[in-house]
Amino acid sequence: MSADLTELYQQVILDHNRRPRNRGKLPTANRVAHGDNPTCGDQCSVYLRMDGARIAEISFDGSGCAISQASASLMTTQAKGKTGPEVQALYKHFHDIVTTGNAPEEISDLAAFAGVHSFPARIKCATLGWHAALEALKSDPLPTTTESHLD
Amino acid sequence: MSADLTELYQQVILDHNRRPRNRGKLPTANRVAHGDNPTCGDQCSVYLRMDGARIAEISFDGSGCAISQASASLMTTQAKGKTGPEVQALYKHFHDIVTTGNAPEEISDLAAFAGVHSFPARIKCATLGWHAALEALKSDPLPTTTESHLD
Amino acid sequence: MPSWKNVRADFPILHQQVHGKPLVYLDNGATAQKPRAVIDALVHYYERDNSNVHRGLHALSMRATDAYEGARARIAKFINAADPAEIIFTRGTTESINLVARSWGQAHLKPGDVVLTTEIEHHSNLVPWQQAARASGATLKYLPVLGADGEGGLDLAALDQLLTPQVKLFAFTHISNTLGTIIPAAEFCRRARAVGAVTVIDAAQSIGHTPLDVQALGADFVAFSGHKMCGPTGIGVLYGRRALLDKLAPDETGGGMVVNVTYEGATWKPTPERFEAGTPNVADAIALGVACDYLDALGREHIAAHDAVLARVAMEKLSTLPGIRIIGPRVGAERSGLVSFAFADVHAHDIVTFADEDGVALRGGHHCNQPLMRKFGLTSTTRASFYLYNTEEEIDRLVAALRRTLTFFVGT
Amino acid sequence: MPSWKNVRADFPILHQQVHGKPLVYLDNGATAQKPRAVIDALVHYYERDNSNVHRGLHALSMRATDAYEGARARIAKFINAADPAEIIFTRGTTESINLVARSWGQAHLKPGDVVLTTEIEHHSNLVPWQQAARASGATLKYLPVLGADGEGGLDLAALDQLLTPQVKLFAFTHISNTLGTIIPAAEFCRRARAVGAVTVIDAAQSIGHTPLDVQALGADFVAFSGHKMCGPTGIGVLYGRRALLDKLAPDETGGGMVVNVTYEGATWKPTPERFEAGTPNVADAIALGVACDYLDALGREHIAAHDAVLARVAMEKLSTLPGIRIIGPRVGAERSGLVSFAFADVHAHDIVTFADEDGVALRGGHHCNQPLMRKFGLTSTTRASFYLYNTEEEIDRLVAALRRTLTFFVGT
Ligand SMILES: Cc1ncc(COP(=O)(O)O)c(C=O)c1O
Ligand SMILES: Cc1ncc(COP(=O)(O)O)c(C=O)c1O
Repeated sequence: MSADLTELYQQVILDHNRRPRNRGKLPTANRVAHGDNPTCGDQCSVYLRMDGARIAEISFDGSGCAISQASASLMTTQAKGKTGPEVQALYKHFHDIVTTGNAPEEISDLAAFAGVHSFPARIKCATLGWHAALEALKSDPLPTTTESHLD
Repeated sequence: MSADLTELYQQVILDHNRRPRNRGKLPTANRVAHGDNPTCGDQCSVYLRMDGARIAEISFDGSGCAISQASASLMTTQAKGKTGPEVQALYKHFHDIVTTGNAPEEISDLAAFAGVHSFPARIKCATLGWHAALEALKSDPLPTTTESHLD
Repeated sequence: MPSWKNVRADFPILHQQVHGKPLVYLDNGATAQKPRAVIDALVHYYERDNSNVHRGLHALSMRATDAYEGARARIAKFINAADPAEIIFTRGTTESINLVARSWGQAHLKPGDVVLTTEIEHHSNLVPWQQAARASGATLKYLPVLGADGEGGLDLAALDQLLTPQVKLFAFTHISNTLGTIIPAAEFCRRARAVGAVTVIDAAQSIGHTPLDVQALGADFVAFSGHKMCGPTGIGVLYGRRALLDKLAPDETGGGMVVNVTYEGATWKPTPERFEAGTPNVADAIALGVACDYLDALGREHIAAHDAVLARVAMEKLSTLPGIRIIGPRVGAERSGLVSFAFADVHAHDIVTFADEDGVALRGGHHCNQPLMRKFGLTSTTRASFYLYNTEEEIDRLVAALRRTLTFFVGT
Repeated sequence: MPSWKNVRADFPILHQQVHGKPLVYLDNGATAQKPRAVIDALVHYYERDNSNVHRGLHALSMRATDAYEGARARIAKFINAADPAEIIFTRGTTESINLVARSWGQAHLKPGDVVLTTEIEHHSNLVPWQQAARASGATLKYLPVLGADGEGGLDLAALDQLLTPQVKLFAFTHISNTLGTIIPAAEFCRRARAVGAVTVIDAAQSIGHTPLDVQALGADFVAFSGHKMCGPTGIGVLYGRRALLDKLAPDETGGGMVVNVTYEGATWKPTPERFEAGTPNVADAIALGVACDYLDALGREHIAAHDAVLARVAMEKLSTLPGIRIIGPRVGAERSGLVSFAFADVHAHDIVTFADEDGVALRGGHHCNQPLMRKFGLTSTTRASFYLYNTEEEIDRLVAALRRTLTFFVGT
């Protein structure tokens, strides 16, 4: 397997792909947004329960390749407990990593995605979940409701 | 001047171009048709006075290159006194001449147009007046009227 | 003269390495590669004859016009059209279908009418009809595909029910770009004609792969793209029966398609000029004519046979992969030279990326077939699509690449 | 790197004989010739990178996509668009204008509205507006041209009267293909904006001949063709301001321009994809980007200066011919690199045929400008149009050919 491919499919990515964290709908969500990758038809929904300015709970749902699934999964673990501006700042780091391949030391978890930069067509896969999360943060709060409206 | 060009612009063609025969509207016409060469914007109207099945008088009007003007002029001299089927037969000869370059002896007047066959883009110029004449022969008789309706 | 013996030598692009491995190009459903003769035709045109067509009387313009109209006649012959004026040059299948959907649709569709299509259409033969139906108030109906994986083909029994006299137009694909299913197009045309419906065949996937005779099919309109039949990008064809084209209003307007223009209005030339506003894609049309020569020299019936062998071999070998789900006709059934498949645990994009590492070019995604994917409970498949230059050894390379990918992701 | 020193060497087609004489190509208003670099770009693409764009993840597809989108960015830079997404690839000027006339026209025009254009438009910037006005019930008005031969340019005083708030769209040419008049496009845009009208500039004749900055012009839409700027046939551009494109509905629909398709309906991608249904003309778009490189290496301001010199020389020399009637700006006035003229006793077609015998390629006819011709009492003119590879010696060849023709027909 080539160095590029090994870089792309790091162990942490494979792990998140096989055992996605925070996957599925969030019954208590008060924010939700949906992202599409029109190029390939991949989809990702992100559910948030905001507690004031902070993300108290987060989950994602959808379908896509290993990169997009692992990225969404890792994103949920990173975003939990953070505020909107904090998630925004994280995304900026993440975007730099997947487009340049350079990962600063302090955000080592996201660094697993540095290999994406050798596969420009996959950048959209890696950012799909993040885009949905940022959209959800910007979205209007859901009316208090039961789970069913999310179907 | 090349042989092709000399062939194309025969003396008889130049003569008909400089001094077109039967040019202008025919006040007594009882048939008229109009032809367009959409490729170049050339136009030709042909006016007939039919006397029974025969063309008693014929004229043409319009604008175009030397080939189209001379051809329409010569056509009027050939068609006069003929019946529809006779003009049709003449046109068949003429079409053969301009597309193949071969002119049978017996129709020597039209043979001046044999040179057109080396200039395929000009075939439409040479046939414009003929098409208008054939259309006029097929057209409905004009209501008896004064000259003015032809303006 | 091309010959089957060294067909691969005719295609310069095939002789390259991708990631250090010889390229195995199995993305022919998306676009075909170009033989040297087609590339040379472009070079020759631009080096010797380039000029605007139709309105010119100088030497270059006459040569360009002759070559352009010669290409039209060549393509008419290629599909056995009765008249070169039935060949309208477009950018490709999509534009051809849009032209019919708009010009024909606007003139003929009204509320209460039905446009019939099928569940297996490419977006390009689906969305334009949704738009035409919406604009006119007509209803769009779909002929269903049978089987959990579309293996049953289109539902011929349902066709009887659906083909009512309300159906004004029936648009269907000749070969499915996702399933590989070959549609009984002549029968569909016959049955459509029986209720007075106009037929539109999307021949994007069939045109370069099998003999196609528009008169034998009895089709009213046929749309195809040059780039899928060894021709250049940016050129395609709408075939239309003369009697229909003669009555059709133009779609785009402008120079070259008018007889007489005043400040008040304009009149139109006859077909085909009426449908070709502006300077046409002269060079690519001419090169498309050369692609016809190329394919006919090899023989389209031989290409179809070659494709069929590769499809059979691929079906057999792919079926041995653990967990594979192949959609479309089953092993042993007739199918065109393409195979779409999915694995529960490995996404198509990861497969395509892994295969690319092995030099194997595949396509992964919804193949412009989202509603069909959704019907099958899929979001994407991986597709291997073959053409005249592919070999059985290349299928072995494909299978090896897939095995390696499966091992990596699933560990089997 | 091209250089002015041996520019002619870059164009293979120029080095041929026509009827035994070296070709003098003076039909650049119809289409320009292609430098070796542009032809090579096509060959390179088909020999190395050919693949379908956007939807592919394998090596060829990524290369093709990068090159295609790179061409879009290159063209954005060429016209100083603010964003590559403002560049929509079309077949050419005619299709670009049709796209605006239909998509924008359908959404915005209603009875009582006025579409303003001018008396000097090419059919391609005239008939689409007639159609849009007819479809919407809007009125089409024409800004007059002044002078018996159009020598006075467009009537700027009338523009004040005509540009009322009822005017929703103002479509005008940048350079007249028949008169050679250069239109004050920036001023027209400014005045149109003052009444809230959207502007459409037909840049077919200017794009390859003079620097063009869409932001400096303040244009809303700009249409042009690749083939008139040293690019291939079959590719052109519609530039649209992002804010307008974002609100514009698609024209053609199909694969590649949709986000989500169901059997019930579809949603659209943002610009530019929304306006590029189907497989695009990848190869020719890429080659158009190379044409931009070529023109910029020579410098468009230098091309404009070169054209201006040839126009001046041609005007001076042609004016000496007995009985010549030159239309458009008078000797000494500013004009682009083309001259249209007529003789009372010799028809344009006969002139073109005679000139062709001398190897000189001219255009004769109405130049897709019938109403303007009629206004001048003409049915056709002969046009000599120059480009970067033409020389003053070629103008002498032109004048000699015309003298010979006059001698033959008129005897002077
Ligand atoms: C001023 C002008 N507008 C529009 C066009 C149409 O361009 P195209 O035929 O490339 O669509 C032309 C060229 O023929 C032109 O000169
Ligand atoms: C069945 C089918 N129809 C239509 C199309 C659209 O063709 P194009 O993109 O060349 O317009 C394609 C190819 O993408 C296809 O496979």
